[in-house]
Amino acid sequence: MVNTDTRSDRPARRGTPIPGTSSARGVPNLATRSQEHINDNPLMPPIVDGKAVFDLDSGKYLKLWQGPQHPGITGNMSLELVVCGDEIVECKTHVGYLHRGFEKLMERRSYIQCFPIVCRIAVPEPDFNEYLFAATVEEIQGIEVPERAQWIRTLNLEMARLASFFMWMGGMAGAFGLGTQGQWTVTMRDYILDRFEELTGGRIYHMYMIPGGVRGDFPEGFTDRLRETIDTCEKTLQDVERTLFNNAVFKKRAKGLGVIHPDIVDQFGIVGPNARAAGFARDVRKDHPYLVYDQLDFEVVTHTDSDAYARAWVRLQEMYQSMDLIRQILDRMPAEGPFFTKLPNVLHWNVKPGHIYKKAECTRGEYGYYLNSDGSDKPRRIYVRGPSYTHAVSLMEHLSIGCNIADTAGLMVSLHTYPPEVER
Amino acid sequence: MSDQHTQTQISSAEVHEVFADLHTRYGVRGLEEKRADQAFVRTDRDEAVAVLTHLRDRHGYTHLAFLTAVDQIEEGRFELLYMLHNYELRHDLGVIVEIPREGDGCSMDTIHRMWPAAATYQRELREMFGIDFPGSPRLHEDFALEGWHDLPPMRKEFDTREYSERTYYARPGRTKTDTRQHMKDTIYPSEAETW
Amino acid sequence: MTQMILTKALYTVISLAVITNYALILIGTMARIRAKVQGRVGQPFYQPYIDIVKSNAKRTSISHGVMFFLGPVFRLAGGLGTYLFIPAIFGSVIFSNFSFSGDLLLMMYFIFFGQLGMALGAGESGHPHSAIGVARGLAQMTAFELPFVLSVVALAAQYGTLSITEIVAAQQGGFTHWAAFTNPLAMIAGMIAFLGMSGANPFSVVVAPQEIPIGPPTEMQSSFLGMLQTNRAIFNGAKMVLFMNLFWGGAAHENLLVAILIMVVKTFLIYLYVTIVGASFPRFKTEQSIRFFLGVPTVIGIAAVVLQMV
Amino acid sequence: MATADTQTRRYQEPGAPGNAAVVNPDPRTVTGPAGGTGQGDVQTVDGQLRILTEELKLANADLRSEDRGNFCDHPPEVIKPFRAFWENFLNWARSESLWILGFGTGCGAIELRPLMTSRFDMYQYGIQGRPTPRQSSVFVIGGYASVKTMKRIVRSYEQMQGPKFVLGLGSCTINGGMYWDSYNTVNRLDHYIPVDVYIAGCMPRPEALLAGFVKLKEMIKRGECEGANRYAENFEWYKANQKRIIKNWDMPDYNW
Amino acid sequence: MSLKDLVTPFSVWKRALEKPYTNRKPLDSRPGADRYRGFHINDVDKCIGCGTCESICQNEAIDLVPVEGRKTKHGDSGLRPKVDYGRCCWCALCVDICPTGSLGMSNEYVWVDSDPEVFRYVPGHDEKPWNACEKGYRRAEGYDLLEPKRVEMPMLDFSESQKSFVEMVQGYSKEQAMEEADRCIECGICIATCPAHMDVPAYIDAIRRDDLADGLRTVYEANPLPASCGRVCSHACEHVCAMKHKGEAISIRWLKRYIVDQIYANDYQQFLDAAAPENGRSVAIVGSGPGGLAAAYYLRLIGYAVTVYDANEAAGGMLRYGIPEYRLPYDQVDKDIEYIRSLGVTINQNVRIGADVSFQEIYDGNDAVFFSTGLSDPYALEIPGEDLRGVIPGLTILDEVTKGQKPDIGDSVVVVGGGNVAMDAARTSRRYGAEVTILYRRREVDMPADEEEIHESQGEGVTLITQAIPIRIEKGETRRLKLIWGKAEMVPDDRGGRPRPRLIEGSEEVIECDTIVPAIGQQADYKFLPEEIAGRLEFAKGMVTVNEFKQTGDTKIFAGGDIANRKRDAISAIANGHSAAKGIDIYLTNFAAGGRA
Repeated sequence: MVNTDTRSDRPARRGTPIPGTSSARGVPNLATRSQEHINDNPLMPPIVDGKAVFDLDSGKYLKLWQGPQHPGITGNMSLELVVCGDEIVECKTHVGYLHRGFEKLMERRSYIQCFPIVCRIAVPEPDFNEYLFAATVEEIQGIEVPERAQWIRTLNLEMARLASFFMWMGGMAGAFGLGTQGQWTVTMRDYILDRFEELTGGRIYHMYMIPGGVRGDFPEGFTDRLRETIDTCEKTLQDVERTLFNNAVFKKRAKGLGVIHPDIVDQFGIVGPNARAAGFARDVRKDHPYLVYDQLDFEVVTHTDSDAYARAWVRLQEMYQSMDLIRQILDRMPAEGPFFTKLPNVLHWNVKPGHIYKKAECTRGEYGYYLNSDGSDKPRRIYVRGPSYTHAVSLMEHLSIGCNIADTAGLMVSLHTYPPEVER
Repeated sequence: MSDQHTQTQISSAEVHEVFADLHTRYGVRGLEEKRADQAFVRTDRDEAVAVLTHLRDRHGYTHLAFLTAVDQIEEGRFELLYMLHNYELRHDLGVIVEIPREGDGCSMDTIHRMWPAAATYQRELREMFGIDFPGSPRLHEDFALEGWHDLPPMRKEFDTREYSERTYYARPGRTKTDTRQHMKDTIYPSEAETW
Repeated sequence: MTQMILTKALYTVISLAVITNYALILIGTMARIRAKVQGRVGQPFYQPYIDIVKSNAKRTSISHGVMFFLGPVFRLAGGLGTYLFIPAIFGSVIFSNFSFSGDLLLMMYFIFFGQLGMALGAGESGHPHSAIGVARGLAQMTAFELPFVLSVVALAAQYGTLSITEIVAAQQGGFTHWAAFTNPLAMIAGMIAFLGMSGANPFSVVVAPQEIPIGPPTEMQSSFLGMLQTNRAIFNGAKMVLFMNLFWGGAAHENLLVAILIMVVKTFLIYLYVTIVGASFPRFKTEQSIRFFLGVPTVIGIAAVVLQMV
Repeated sequence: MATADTQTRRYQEPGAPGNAAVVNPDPRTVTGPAGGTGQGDVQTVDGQLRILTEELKLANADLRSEDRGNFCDHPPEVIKPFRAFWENFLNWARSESLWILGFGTGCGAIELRPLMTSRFDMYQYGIQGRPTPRQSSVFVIGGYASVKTMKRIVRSYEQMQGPKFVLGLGSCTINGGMYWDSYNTVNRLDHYIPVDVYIAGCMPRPEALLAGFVKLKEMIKRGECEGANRYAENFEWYKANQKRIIKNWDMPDYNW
Repeated sequence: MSLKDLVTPFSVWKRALEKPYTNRKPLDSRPGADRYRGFHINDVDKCIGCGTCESICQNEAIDLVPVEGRKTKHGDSGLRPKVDYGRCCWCALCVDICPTGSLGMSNEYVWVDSDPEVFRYVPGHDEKPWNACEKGYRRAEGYDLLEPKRVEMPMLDFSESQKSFVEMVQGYSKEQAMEEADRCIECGICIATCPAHMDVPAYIDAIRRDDLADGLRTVYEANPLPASCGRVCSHACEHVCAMKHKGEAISIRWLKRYIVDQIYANDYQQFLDAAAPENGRSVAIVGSGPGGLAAAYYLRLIGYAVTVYDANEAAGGMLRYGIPEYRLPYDQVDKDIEYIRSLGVTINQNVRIGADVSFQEIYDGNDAVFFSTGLSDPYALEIPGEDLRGVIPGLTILDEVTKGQKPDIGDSVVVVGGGNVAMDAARTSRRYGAEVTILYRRREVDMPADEEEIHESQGEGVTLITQAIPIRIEKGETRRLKLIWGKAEMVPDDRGGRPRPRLIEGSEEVIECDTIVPAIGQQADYKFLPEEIAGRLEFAKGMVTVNEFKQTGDTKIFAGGDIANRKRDAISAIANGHSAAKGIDIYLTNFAAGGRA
């Protein structure tokens, strides 16, 4: 029934990468990673029935757990590694340490009661949850959000991206044992959080983009302080760029690490900077402009090396891009206007029946909410599509084969995964 | 704006073309156009994998954004939703497949050979909904839960609050007073209107 | 004779006490300096003392067997041995330790000895991260030993002796006499090897928190850890004094206090050098580290030796 | 769970007010096995009814036979503090050298990061992170604990060397927080491990965390943080509670 | 590995020469932002304990609890929210939704304790360091989860309305009703205040669900005259409505009316409970006003044979004869009454007790008697000239109009009084083309009439003169009558009541008019009671004394309506009828000879 050899008919991919740039280290295609290929490698275990078989008693292999309490793991999750010497021959990602059953909880909460909990789904970058939840509900209900609210939301999302990238940047340096930049960048993130706190009343969980608009306008003098903060951040980021991206040892570690071959990008559902570093100019902000992104000027950042260094570079450029976007937003947004539109009484709000999928470009790529409403006061189903889902589980399991134990942290971080959005 | 992004959005006609193709080949039905860039269709369980393959290989829907299920308990079925995306046309297409909730019928063909990442989704669906995907790797390993032996928690009949109260006791000592009852008790304790 | 032994014992105790306390304060201070580059204030300089007291004040501890217990003991012994056979201050009666009876070879043996002891203890703990850490540590040690040995050989050839005291003695009389300037190639090879020996970035492959938290001492706790912390101070002090003696003219002055001051300044700068490099670079992988040591520093070391031969 | 041979009735009726003492004994006041009244705890083994005594419960009656070995039932010892002055000095050292276990169990980990980096710099207060439980003295429970994490929390807590301290971060540790009705998160942390200080908030700001540490330091100096001994004294009670929620104890046989 | 890559990393040390980022004393120097969502504060005097915060909280972190020293009263449940910080997630939705705006959040955020039980408190009541905190989160201007404005009721234009007796209030459409119903926050504060304790939130919810049958059922549980009440109820509920603290109260009355308007009388039977079969006992009811009808309805519903005796041609009492048609059309009164009649209640019209049939006869012939005869004797102005022709009591005018007679009022009318009867009389007169002036002794705010009545009467061109005390009536020169009145000043009441008017000596003014309508209240007429029975009853200030089951001194006799309660409105009478029905049932079932028990 399924015709597997269809590649010749497949339409050309947009933004196809420059050929010959993928590294020799990358496992080219899942299809070619066949039994023979693996069995050729004496380090690799024999494969029986499509599964690797390890004789742990042989002394050749060692089972090694990284996480959940492990400084190299991006949060509360764990990797079950089977290593041969220093080389990883099998990796299983274990998640669920943070599973709170959000999707279930939302099914027994009214729509307004879902609003405070969605932001907890991705802790370091909660705003995309807020926005997408609000946007799906608004779209199903047919609520028009005032223009100023749209600008404020865009600003919020870009600030969130910037803050999240800052934390990631520190993590990237830290994954290779360099703590200095991490100390700076987390502080920069903190400065942005200060602005968030001023604007939204919350530091980590902003709970600001409520269906219908936002919960408050700018406080007095906010834009000036935000500009100042962005200037400070930019200066520090330049320092980080100079000392990290021109760092001999960092380059040695990151270049050639965890190459994602362009062919597997779609097979593994890879999105965001991970895909852009593989040469795909895909960005939801451009492809499906939401909020006011169609009124902002920016270019999609791409790279072709597709290794940890390329991904870090893409993210670095996107941080500058975010700063630029924040400045653009501050310059162009309407000076005043309503920021909230009337909702039905939220205490007994029955959202119209229907279903919709909305997505936005978070730091890790396509973040999406699927809302299925049956016309009652509670959602029938909300599905949260976090990009970490595929990146942290199947992609990580795929990429780590053949890596050094020492590289797992760097590889993991370079994929930029947040476990809470995997398990929700 | 860069010129690579000045491509036109998919037109409704193109969506209809894809739909017509799927309809004649596989009897796909129920086209719902939500937005210019998003539509949903429904297909039968037996045709689903063929439809997905066809979409991926002939129509450029190469990206599986997610796979999930919606519990339509009243109708005794799950709706599996395969959300596909076409980067060429910038179009989302949700393929909905209905399967029975109970018994042997609560299973679906695996698509991990088409999208290796789908294995994870299928593991989660088995754990959270109890949907079987024969042949999917590591299907019966724990995913988010560990040592779970109650109903699959995302099924509608599973009551999370009841489970929580039964399992993880809340801190005692809280009292609450019903406003209406309290006002009745203090303002009109013995009047005869509440029969 | 008895009196002589007692006097020597007293001197040793004093010398040990001074170096231990000095190294503890130095470690605390260096943590503050590292904090500075990270834009923060950092821990109090006396924090290492509290940490040691705290570790020893733990009420419970777990031992994984005799070797587990002996590991830190060996390590401490290695540290003491290293220190006690180098003259901390050249010409001082109190601080010359047992330098009369030790030479470079013995001292190198002690450096190894501690590592090996630790390897045994850590291996006994049964924790895979300990084992991996040990493997990495030994592998890297083998690698950095090579440039180190080469530079030592160059020095020995230059001065015609293996005795540290004599090497220091030969460097007296102005900084131009220091081996650093008379034999710069040996100094460079030696100082690069010293980076590896200190276990700071980019050669921190042994503890490597993001990779194998935290390597060999993973299972070490309570008083075992206390012992390791004490040793860390002594061993660090010993290494710095050693390199000061080898390349930087040692510390010597007729006034003991001035001599101590010289030692303090020199060792501080040596440690600062490690810190400066450590805060600027990430960590190599083990094989990268090995390749590194077997590359440029070894070549320089060989050059130094060859230069002496010629 | 696939209890092939053992069917156990729930041995405590939840929430029933008559059972309040069973459900919620204050670990600080309870001595001896406080887990249950003994009545109503019945199991069948191969169809034979059996009263489930406290010993049976502790003997992992709830667990699959192959899982029982994974469970440490050996109660820790209660270790009495030294005499006044000496203990005060040690307590001072303990309070000024707090090593946090680097285990971000929940959202709370996100605010530990600013705390341990330059903006708030916890090192200046003698606090630092430690990647192994063996060396750590403070366990910061970052909010909600899912059952899967709870298992690791218990393991890590037991691996820590006493005296050890627990900071409960955020509402979730106090009474379940916003996940009070989730099927996968515990509501009361003090049911499973002893907690020294709670910090209200969701998320608590780093300053609130610092305040928690300040409070913890004061308490340690006053000798009030005897969580490890409390755990040892009420070991059966804690174990019974842990076993009630954690059904799968299978873990790799080293640290985590 | 270029040289640059080896050298540039060292530039991190540049940072070492700069000021550290570290905040040395963050606890002191970093207060929460001005809008920070910290710990809750509550202005407990402003708070009414409506519990909306409790219902929006997704964490169930808020409990309403009684607090010391706070009494329950109308419009204030006396409960206050208690927050559990073991649950709270600081989303501040409770602050956003709080209708009174009493709830807020301070920007304080530090609370650490070793005892997990302490993290619960009643904001504003329990002593907390942040109680006086000025900063912190408040609902922003321009953001509101609740709609403060009610849906405007379509009304006849004043120019139109003053011409005819067509009902002025036109009623909500479905969309309007649903929109208005949507505003309700379901706090239920109103239930206590409604004399009949109708379950207002429940029937408003039924409107939202568009399940009007259910709404009707709910309404009939406490009020068998909804078509009438939905128009003329004094809506005490709306005065205590929590939404009133935010803006306008929910239009509870109009929503009730909406339910009834949407259902044909013929359909009532299929939605409402049928009457139980007769149980062999009978109850006589004297007076077919709201009290009597309510009692009749509930007694019939549970199986009593009910006979109503009424002196007028048509049932309804004051609903029909005291309220003009433009406010309450007669077909609406009929709708209510016909349904009650359809359950098997016998209503004997044109029967005057004491004249056509003796009270004793009724008393002896039934197991119990409920009387609710209302206030029929108008108070006199007690000023000279009151007996002149052209002085017509307000009630008389309304009565005549109902009976289809054109009242003899001439071209100009002066109404004395500030109650609803005064307004009705004035506006009725206006509809007959008269120039109308209302004289009232106190200020406008003191007027007992409904606000909208006052507003509408002025809209229809009625002149209102306040603080005017009539002094005497004389024969007029150009007109039939001349009213001399004096200006009043308000003096504080020594006993703490509302300020009292005092005549300013020498401030006499004159109005000439054709008719003077005194409408300053009425009193009861007990002449129909035989002396022997009257002797057993107790009276106080013209009212029959009854217990809470509306039982009088004679165990068989129950009384209600205006003669037994001070509120003197339809809904109170209905409530009395309801209570009496319950009392009669309890009495007959358990205590009367031959009782079923």
